[in-house]
Amino acid sequence: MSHAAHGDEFNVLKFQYEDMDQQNDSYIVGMWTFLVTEVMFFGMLFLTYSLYRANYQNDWFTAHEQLDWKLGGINTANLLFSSFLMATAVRQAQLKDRKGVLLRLAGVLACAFGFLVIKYVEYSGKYEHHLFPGPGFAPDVTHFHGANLDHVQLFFGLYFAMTGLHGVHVLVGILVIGALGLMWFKGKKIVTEDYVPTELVGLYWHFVDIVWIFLYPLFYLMPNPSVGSGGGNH
Amino acid sequence: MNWNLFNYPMNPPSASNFAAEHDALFYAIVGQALFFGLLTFALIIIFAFKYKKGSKADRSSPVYENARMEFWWVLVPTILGLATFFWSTKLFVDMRTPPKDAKEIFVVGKQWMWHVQHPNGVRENNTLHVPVDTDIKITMISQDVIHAFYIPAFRVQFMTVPGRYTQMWFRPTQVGKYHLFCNMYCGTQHSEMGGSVIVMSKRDYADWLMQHGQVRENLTAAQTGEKMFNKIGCGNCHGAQDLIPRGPTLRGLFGTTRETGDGRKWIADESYIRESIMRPTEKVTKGYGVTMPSYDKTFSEEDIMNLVAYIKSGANQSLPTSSIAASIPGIQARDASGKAGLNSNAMQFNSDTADATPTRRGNAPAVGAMASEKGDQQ
Amino acid sequence: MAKSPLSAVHDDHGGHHIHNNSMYVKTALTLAGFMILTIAAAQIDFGHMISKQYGYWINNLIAVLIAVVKTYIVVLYFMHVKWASSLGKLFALLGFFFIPVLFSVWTDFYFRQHEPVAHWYNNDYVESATPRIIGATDGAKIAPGEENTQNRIPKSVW
Amino acid sequence: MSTTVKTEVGGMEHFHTKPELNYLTNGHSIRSWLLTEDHKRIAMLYLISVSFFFLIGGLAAAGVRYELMSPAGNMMESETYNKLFTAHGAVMVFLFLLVAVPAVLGNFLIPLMIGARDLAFPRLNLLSWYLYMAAGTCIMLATLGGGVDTGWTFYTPYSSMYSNSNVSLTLLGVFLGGFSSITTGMNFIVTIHKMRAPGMTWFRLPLFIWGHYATGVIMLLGTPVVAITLLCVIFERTFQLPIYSPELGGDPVLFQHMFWFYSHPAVYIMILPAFGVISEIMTAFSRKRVFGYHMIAFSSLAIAFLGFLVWGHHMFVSSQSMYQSVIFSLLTFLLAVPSAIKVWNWTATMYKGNVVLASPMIYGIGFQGLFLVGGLTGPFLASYGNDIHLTATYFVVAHFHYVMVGGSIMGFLAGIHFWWPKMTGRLYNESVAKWNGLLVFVGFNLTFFPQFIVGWMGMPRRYHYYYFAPEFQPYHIMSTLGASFLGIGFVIPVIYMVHSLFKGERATDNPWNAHGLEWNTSSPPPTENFRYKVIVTDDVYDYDPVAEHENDMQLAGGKA
Repeated sequence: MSHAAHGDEFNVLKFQYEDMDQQNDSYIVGMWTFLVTEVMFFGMLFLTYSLYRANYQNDWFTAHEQLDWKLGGINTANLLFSSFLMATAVRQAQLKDRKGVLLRLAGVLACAFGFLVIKYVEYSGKYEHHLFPGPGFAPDVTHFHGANLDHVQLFFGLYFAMTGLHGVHVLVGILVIGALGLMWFKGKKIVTEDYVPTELVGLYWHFVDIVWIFLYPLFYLMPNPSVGSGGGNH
Repeated sequence: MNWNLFNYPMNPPSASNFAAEHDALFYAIVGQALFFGLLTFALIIIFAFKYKKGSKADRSSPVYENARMEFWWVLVPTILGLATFFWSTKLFVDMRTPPKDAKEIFVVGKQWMWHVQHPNGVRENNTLHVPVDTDIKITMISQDVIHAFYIPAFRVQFMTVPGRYTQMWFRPTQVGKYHLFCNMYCGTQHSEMGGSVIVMSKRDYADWLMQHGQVRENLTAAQTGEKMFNKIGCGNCHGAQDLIPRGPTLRGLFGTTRETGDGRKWIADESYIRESIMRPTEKVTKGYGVTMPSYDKTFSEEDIMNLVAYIKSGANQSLPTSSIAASIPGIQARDASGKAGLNSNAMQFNSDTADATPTRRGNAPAVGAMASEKGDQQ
Repeated sequence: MAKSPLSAVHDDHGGHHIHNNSMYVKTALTLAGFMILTIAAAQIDFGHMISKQYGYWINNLIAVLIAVVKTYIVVLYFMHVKWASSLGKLFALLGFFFIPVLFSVWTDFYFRQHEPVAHWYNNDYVESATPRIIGATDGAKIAPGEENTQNRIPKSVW
Repeated sequence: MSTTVKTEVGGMEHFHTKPELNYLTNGHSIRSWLLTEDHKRIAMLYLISVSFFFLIGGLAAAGVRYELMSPAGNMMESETYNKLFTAHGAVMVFLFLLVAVPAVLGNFLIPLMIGARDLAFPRLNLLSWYLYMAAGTCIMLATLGGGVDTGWTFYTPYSSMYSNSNVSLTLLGVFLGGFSSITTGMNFIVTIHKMRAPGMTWFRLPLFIWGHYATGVIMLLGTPVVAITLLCVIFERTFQLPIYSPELGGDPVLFQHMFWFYSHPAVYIMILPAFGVISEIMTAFSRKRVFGYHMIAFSSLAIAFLGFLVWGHHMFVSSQSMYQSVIFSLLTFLLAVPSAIKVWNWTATMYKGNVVLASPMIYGIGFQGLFLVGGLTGPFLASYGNDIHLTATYFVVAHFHYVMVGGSIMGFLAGIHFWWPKMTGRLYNESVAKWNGLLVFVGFNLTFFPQFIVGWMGMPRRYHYYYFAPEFQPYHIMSTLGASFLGIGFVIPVIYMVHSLFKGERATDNPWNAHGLEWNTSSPPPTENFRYKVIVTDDVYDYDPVAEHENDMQLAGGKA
């Protein structure tokens, strides 16, 4: 079990740990405990969402028609692909393939930026249509088929809160992945000697993907509660 | 030393039907707490000194784990806890289920006063007059932040929440004057949002309603509601019969089962009516279209309570042709003669609020609470 | 990448495998399949085939179930929980286990409608035919901190 | 005393501080303190900052108490009063109680007790202190720059739409403090799982560690919920993103659900570590293995888990569904059981022990007395029928002060007295400490017992004036009198503790003759905690009161 055989391990092993196994296990468990907090963090918002949506099903359906499910779908595919790239980047890190890792991390970053660009397009569209809640909330009434605009505002409140927080997580992800990529680029031992730091960033990024997996159908693909009308998307 | 300082009661007055049982429960738990508390603390002190280092106590065969003993430690508090739980829950369910024929009083909480409206339309601020030995149901709502309507002597308390009616009930048993508090922190003058509850004999209460009504205004809640009903022109769509296709009649509406277009059914209770005024698009009665505008932002909670009272009062009568006499004896007679009051200033209630506008002030304790309390001395 | 000599080698310590690329590709393809399934399922109105009133909940249920399955796949394969130690598995589960505890708040909102007290919780379930007349759309909303306490809800018009 | 096998380690010398240096003397620059990754130094940083915020919170409490002596208030306006009690609540809860025991004693002792060189993530630990200080700065800025008047519970819609005080800044502070709490919890959990010395099995862990493990779980699962909830209120205030707005159909009561989902378990963040401290002290000063080790350990976990299922008992009159209230009432009664187990197990620990009434033990017994009252007044509030009258009155105020001050702060004081020689290498004046323990106990009871009575009589909490109910006044006067004693009782330890730093006698490695890994290293410990490799071979708490007693008898006989 000992890693004493690796000569340069001391640079990577922190002084509080006995060996690399202990350190790596601690890192992985630590990351998961962090993700537990993230789950609860978003869980509260999903709870609020579910309560209000159950209450205002019809108004929210009308409000959700303002969202473009195609753009959301592109972003879903985008995040899925970046998640895949991240997973293979971890694999390349296990193989100590520096070039492979860098290539894939660059791909992940590109996807993340793409995600934010699409998000920006969506947000600015909402803003132009005065759909941002608050004093400037003045939507074109004809789009809402008589729905209660208060509830529409509530919908957009949660929409901006939840996708916004997710967006912040994507931003943090970009920073972290960028930092990781830089370390790989410079060939720092802390990342090249052991794949676990890359794995940790990967775990975070997959979690960001998971949040979107729920956000997408909940916000963009609502079924129509009204009788007899067709599917969820118009 | 001035022992008069301590010449104060150690428990609140008991003036409602709940007080006796509540106090019994309270003292039962006090008994449990005293028993276990004293026993345990005495043991701690006894052990601390008996087994003090160097004492000659017997220390042979010390015990480190004793499953049987610990089993009892788990079982006894569990059983006692469950017994207390069942008792308190029984009491609580009583407190939460108002009797059907209870007299309903409306309360609106706002920063920082209580508006009270009696069923015959008499209004008061920060005081609540109630007849003794009568079931009273309080239907409450808040106009701004969350408040709590708290009468310690009755052992009742419930929060008023904006956007939703809450209810509580009690039956006063002792004539007298008791504290009324707001018990949910609601802003700067939270501590002065309150006044008193005055429990009167039934006869005095009827008299008070008469006098008070003459001084203030002689419209019942339902009558004020009726006036508003006519003024807005609700009857244009909600006619006396289902002749006009725009809206169903409200005659005999209250308490019936309404069916919406999709086949779901609702009991037309206070909440249903309030919701229909505030958000008319939500539960459209079968056979009608969505034509009614929302009055969400146009009515104050008092207005809506009046409208609800009017529609409610027409449960067995025709609308909107007659004004409804209140159910309190002694008032009915006056109602007949006081019909002219229908034309009196309907802004009365709102002008009440104007003079209660909370203003920044110094330390002098002279806000609405005390002022109205003094004014309403029996 | 299968040409790499290490690709099939199992790392001894910590039980961390190096997996074939095909595993990741398969996982990604499965996820993509589920994504298309979600979008497709949202186009079809399952619910109203079954129940006229509450049928749309079936669509909701399907959407959430697919999301849960996708999460499960991501967690197991991309996040390597399938090969994690039992401790790792425990912590990976912990958050997801606690979500139902959090969601027990629902019981309150569900029970409220069965109260003798007037209720707040209702499904608003109507046909929206004509535009709603907007009496006072929040133009005059008071910013927090601007004006305190008074007249939050406009006074009666009379 | 052979709890460990000491093995000099070869090849690891470069980790070691020089023999004459300990963690306090290993670097004297400000930088070496502010950028330290040493858990012991971070604990000391926490100790200083926590004491500072305790002082601030205490001053606010003093203002509140003196103002309440007169029913019509003669010192300040209502607005000021509201800001003062909010400052007291927010500072005490978020900046003192939630961090005091875990971040000071937990940080210092967890690695020492399990035989590790540091916590698993030292840098995260430092970050947590900085987050905490940022939180403190925000809350202080908000408090001093105008104040907050929402009460520490920040109920919507008052906090989101009506209050025009510095709510957002305070909430930002609480939000940051939440992340400090989360990082601490993560650190504890990972450390306890992965960093135990060889031979330190789960059932050889001191109960202090069990308490902190349970605390960590709560921090991890609860804190994010309240963090995002409060963030939503910030959104609502600053960007007017409606989340709880009742005007738009949002539900303000949902905020209370989310707030108490964390804030009830948060009570256990405050009290579970104190339970751990008391378990250590009871066993060390009874010279006897704690009674029912497994029961206490598991009851900590049971409390942590059940604690998440009872939040609704704060909302019995908040118009939550009455069926839900019944469920919460039942669960709350069940939750009383594990707490009762602990108190009785501690009592039984003293039975046939060899009790040493040193100052930590005085505080420990004080803790037991106060926590008993706090715990036994819980059923009043758990039973719905009673709570409907008592909730939000001074009865509740007294109850949670008995639990939080009587429990958490007494536990904190007891722990500080117990481990002070280990932390600083100095001994404080023992007899002053003992008398002060008594003073705190008496002062505390004088302060808060009258509040039970006045609450039962119906005095609502957060009331500035009560001129309309003069019958409440004598109780408030008693309470204020007691608070003065209590205040003195909190100042005196600061004086003799600080005095001991300069003039105190040097402590030996194990001045209390207690068992446990932390007593096997030097006082103060070196930076790497142990100068040898730790291997645990013996059971936890292997005291032998009988043999010690016989030994004492022989010594006494020899003298005579």
